[in-house]
Amino acid sequence: MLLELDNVTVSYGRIEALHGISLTVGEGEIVALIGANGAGKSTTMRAISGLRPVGQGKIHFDGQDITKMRADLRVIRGVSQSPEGRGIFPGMTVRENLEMGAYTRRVRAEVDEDLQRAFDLFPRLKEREKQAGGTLSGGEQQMLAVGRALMSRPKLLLLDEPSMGLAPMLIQQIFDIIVEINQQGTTVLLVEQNAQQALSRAHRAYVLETGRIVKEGSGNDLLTDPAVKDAYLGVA
Amino acid sequence: MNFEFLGDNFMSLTVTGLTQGAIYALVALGYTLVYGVLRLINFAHSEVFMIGTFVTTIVWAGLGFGVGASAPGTFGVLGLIALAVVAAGAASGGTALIVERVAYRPLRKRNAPSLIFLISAIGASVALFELVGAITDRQPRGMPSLVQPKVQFTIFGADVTNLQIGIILSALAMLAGLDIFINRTRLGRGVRAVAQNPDVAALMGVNKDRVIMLIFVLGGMMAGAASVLYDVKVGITTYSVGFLIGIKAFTAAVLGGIGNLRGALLGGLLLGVVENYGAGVFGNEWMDVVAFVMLVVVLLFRPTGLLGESLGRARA
Amino acid sequence: MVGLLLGAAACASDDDGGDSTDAAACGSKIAFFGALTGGNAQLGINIRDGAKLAVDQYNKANADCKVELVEKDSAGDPAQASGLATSVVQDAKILGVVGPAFSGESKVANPIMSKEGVVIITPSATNPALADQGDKTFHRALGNDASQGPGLALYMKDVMKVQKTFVVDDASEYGKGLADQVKKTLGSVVTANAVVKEQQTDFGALVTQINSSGADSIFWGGYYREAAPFLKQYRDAGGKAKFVAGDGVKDQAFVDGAGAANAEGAILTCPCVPPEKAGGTFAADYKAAVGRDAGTYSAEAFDAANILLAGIKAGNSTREKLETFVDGYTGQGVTTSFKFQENGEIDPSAVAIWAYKVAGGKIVADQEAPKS
Amino acid sequence: MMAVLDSARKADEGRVRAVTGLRDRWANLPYGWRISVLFAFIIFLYALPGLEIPLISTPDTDFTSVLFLCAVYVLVAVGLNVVIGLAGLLDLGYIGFYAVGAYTVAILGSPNSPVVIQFPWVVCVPIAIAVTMVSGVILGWPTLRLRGDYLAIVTLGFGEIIRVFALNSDITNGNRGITGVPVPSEGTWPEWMDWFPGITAGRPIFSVSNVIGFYWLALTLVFICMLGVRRLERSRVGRSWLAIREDEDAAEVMGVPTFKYKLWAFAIGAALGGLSGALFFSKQTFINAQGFDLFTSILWVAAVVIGGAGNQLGVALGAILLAYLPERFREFADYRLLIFGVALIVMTIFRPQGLLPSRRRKVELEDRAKEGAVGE
Amino acid sequence: MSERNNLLEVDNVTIRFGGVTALDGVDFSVKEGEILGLIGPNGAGKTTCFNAVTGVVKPTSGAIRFRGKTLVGQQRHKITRLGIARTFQNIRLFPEMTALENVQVGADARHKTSVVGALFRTWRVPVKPHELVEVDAKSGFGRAVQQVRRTGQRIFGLSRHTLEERAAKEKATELLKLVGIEHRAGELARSLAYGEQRRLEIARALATEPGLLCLDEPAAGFNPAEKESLLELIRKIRDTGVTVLLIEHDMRLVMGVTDRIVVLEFGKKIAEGTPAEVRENPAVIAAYLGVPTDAA
Repeated sequence: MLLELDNVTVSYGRIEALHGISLTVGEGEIVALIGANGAGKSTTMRAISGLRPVGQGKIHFDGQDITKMRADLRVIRGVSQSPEGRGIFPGMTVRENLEMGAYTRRVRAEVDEDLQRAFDLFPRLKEREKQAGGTLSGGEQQMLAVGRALMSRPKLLLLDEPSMGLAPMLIQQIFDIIVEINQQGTTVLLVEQNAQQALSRAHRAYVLETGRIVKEGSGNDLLTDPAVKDAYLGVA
Repeated sequence: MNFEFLGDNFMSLTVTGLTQGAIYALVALGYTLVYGVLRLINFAHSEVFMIGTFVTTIVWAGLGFGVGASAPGTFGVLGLIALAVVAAGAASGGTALIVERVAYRPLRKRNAPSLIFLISAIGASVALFELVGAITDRQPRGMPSLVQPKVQFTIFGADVTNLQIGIILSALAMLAGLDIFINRTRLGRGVRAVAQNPDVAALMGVNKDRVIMLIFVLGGMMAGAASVLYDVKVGITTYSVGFLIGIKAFTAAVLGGIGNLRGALLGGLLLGVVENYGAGVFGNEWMDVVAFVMLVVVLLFRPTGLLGESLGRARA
Repeated sequence: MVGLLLGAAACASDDDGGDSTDAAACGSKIAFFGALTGGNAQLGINIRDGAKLAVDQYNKANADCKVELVEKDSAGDPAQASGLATSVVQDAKILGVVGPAFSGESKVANPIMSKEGVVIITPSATNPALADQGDKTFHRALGNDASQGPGLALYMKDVMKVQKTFVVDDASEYGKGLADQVKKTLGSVVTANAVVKEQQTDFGALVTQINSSGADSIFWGGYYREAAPFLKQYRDAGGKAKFVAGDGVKDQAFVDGAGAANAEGAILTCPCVPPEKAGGTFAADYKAAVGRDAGTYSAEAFDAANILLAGIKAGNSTREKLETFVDGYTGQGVTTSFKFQENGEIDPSAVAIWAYKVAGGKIVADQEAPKS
Repeated sequence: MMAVLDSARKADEGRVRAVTGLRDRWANLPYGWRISVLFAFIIFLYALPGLEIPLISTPDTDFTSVLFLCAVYVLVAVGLNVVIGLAGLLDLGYIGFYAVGAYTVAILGSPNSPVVIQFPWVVCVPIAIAVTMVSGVILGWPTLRLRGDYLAIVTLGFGEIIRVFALNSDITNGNRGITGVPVPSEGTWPEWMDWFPGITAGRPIFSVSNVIGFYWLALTLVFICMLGVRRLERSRVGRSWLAIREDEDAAEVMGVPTFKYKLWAFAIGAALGGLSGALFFSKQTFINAQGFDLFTSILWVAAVVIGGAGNQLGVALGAILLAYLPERFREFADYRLLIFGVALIVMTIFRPQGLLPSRRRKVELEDRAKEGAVGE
Repeated sequence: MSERNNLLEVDNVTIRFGGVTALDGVDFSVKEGEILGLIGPNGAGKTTCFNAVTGVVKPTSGAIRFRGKTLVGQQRHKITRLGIARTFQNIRLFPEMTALENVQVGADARHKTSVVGALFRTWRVPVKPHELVEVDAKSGFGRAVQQVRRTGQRIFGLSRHTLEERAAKEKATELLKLVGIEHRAGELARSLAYGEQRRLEIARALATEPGLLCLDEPAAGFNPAEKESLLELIRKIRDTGVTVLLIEHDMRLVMGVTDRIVVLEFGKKIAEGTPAEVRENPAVIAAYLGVPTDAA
């Protein structure tokens, strides 16, 4: 297993947001995490990437215990996250934002190569190379966030709501790209509101509800599960 | 009020104001860097500057250029100044780093509210200047006049000396260097990233602690350089020298837009110049009043300073 | 009302005195009152050491009947002075005070101590108004600003022959007082004036102002902390006018700070006798006891303490008796001959204003200023 | 090293538990008991100058004067607490109000001021309070719309402007100052007070050389003002201040006119500052620009925060320590401030919630500490 | 459903931040006494719409009217007093005040006592004996003091401050009971559980006596049981005569409780109607539920 969460709890002040989450992500998989607003999906992501301290439980990545590791060191180990709300640096240009993604890497030639790859994936970004990140539209920012996350050549890519605020056309496109990235060898853990899309693309998925995992299974199984349909697909 | 005097000596006041403002600007950088990244008024920065002024005298005295010594040749003087910049930069940078480690880092680890940081900063400031005060018996310390000012040229009736040119140009050069560092290098990008969004910066692999150490050291070095310029210009220092310059530099930083490097430059120069005009018109004793009134007026019309906050994101 | 207060005060000091009549004046105390800490400590330390020397010499000579010197450190702060003054008053053994050192704290402390009869001899507070506060036990062991001012102005006019003077003061009690006196005496010779701030170090606008005024001389009413950087910047900007200042600037730190070349020729006056010209072996004794050369006001403090000690030696064991003694005292000190007037001021004929000159990086005595 | 720190921290936590326990036990005492103890404590405070308690008395300077200074500083802290502790506005130039109050009394009441009106003290003080309130509003009107940190520098500037004005203006007599600041009353101690140590019947109640009268007046004013602020704290006004401090936007949306209440906080803080200034300089009888330096102002803020912003007893304790410790430990003379500075740093690290935290603060800081970043 | 008056009218409102258009000519109205749902995908502009109504942001163009009065340009606290209250998506309580105090702040919006009144307790009102302070001290000094206070109140009456304080406390306690957290009244808001905090926010908003209550994702982070009881609560609130404007993601909740629904996407209104109508609307299905892929 590339990533293993074992009974992880996370608290905000006195409020426990995750009450013991266990999940695994295997090498080469796309795993989706779905659930309602406030169910704890983003908190799970933040615990994995190291932005929130873990109360109890353990996180293993690539055979190593990273529970207490600093966030920036996890990036060097190969965890990269495109955060919720995209987290574009508004005062930096598109190019600088992308270069921030490669902050931990020293070989210039490789970085340039990846920059090229990002521009190939998102030609839109190439057009806006010199523009400040804050002035991009929502969709462009989303592309930039995903592109930036790839710049560190992660083993595991964490995507937090990549479809948020995008037009249906763009949603399709983003998910296509996710699949493409996955096929190139990057493992993906995905948090989505858009359960339909996420489940149809993911190999496996977990359903979160108020800080607990209530269901897991293959993407297709969950897609057809009546309870899931009822709760998250809005089709009664 | 004496507007006639202002009219007659406008350029002359401008030049002296710019010289003064250049020093404000360099000190203001320290406030701006720390504020830009940590949203924290580093009250102890004034003492970081003060330490620099003393280290300069110690270095010079150690090399045989104590009080009353005559200046060596041009290259000797430049050498002494360069050496002082290195030593004062290191000392001030080091002091800033110590302040960060002792007074701020433990609080950051505990996620303390900003008011607590302010108190800790006040404590650090008091401790530093009282320490130096005790060591120096609260006596001013003089130093040799290294640069004998010579008038280089005259614009609109104002004599401009080599000393003034030197101070303004060195300040500009250092500022430009810092600007390039922050805007063009990988480490500088890291600083800006932490300023704009510390969490996401960590997701990019930026070590926040190291960035914070870096900005304290950078700010300290700029204050150290400023302290050398100050020593060359003023020729005397005391343990309490930091307080007023610190307040002025902080005012300059806010004026230009705190968190904004170029804002610090603009704020510093503007403050120096306007202060001098004010002193000319209303009398020297009203200088600080003019400075603060200008600050209030600017903030009323531009609540985030002249150039706005840019190192960090604007707060909602 | 006033009469009532005085009656009460006299009555109180009678009570206090009651305890110590049997033991005569032995074990009496005199107090030093002034700054030993804070930014203005050096002057206070000079004074304390001068007074201490006097007391030590006295105790050596009268080993069986010693007098104790109590130190009251006010940091020069009027706010701290009142509590200290009250504590002086409450210690019935304290008969007299050398100090307070500064004029500001004197305004607070003198009424408190005077009301209870404590004999005050200040060796350094030179504000003229102190003598007019109605403090009966106040004495001043040196000339005040009103005498220094005219003296030094006359020196400027008659000896230096200045034509156009630019007067600067620092708005302090002392600096402004002196500057006002100089302005009054010099009259139309003063072309312009300006005020600087305490702790100001950058004088761009002021230098421009003086340069454009065409003055041939500058009078500085203030302290060396501001004067030194000013003079350096003024000379740096090509200013040539002669620099004159009062005793607040008379300190080696001024020469060092301004740079010897810049300070060369500056005239500094002081209502104090040069220590080397002070009578007897004072200068040598001081150096031996303290380890430094006598500083500004050390000699005055030595004299002030000696006057009090002479009174105690004569058996004046109460504040009231000591006050009578000091009021009637005549004698030669190391600085000048002492005889106090009704208001506590030293006799005008005894006031000596000395002019000092910066020469070769050192402050040396030049000559006594002409008397008005 | 870490072990020492930890054990120190533990010991301190023990102390806090004891204090908290005391507070709970206090709350559980019968009403009559509480009232009685409170009265006894108040009487003890009034009697303090006459008690001559060995370790507490100050050896070098008059103890009653120190007590008076403590009382004045407590008054300052109570006012500053309204601004900082309750409304959450950082005012670094509070000393400006202190100066305005003091100068108003001096100028209107002294026979030696440039404006010879010579109002009696009881007339001067209400005017002084009114003038400082107005100055608070004048300062607050344009600046209270600014964000927190900007407010800090602007208030700092205000404090400095007041000082420079006092130093250079004719109406304040510059640094020569004004002597003969009026005392509250010309009355004398009656016969029946003669038994109290330090009081002599027939001598003036308010005299520079015997401060008991001033101390009792200051203490009385402290109690009145603390009671007044407590009334505000436990009313709609106090709740609005807290809400503003907690979340200004949410407060506004809940119908709190935030600007109005911030202005009130400023004005009330200013009034208390002015009152303390008037009181202190009446005792001193002499006023000049010395003693209004920004440094003191900043120390006040430190005292309020260290004492425990938001808790009246806490800020009072902070103020008392600030006034008392330097006088008690005069033997450390030159190192007093140095020790103070180091103490501030140590305090913020060990006790960020202040010596006597308000219960709210304590919970908040514990939560914040728990949320510290990962991997440290 | 009978024809009812429009309580709130949002008229062609456009809001731009920098270059981004958050709302683009949105038009809708809320009728007196109904529960209106405002739905749409994340980032569709729902919260911006709330912010415009409650005065947090100012519309670039367009008008918002409440009971016929225009709200644009009004100060926020005045809007609250006109009768609009709200909760926040990311809970914004006053964390260091107790639950009771939080609600009291809301209740204060309807009270008048200000600094002078609180300080001097002027404006006395005569009262009946049962409203006087209780004498509960056992004996002695404490009892005497309480007696004196009681006598004082009997002679001078109670101040408006005291009466308002009592009213605020009563109302707050009542509302805490309504949302079901009265047992936590004395706890600091920050130490309440998540669900309790959400409920407390609703109580606080209700305390301002609103005509219109705006709820921003009140069910976020709730489990089905909690959602069920929230549904009950919203109905209960509506039954007390308060009109409700509801942003919510949970479709079941929205469908179950609302009378009408407005759907936003990319800052534009794409549909409006009863839950049943909206559910059938193809544009809504496409936009909000996501386009089903072939795999589905």
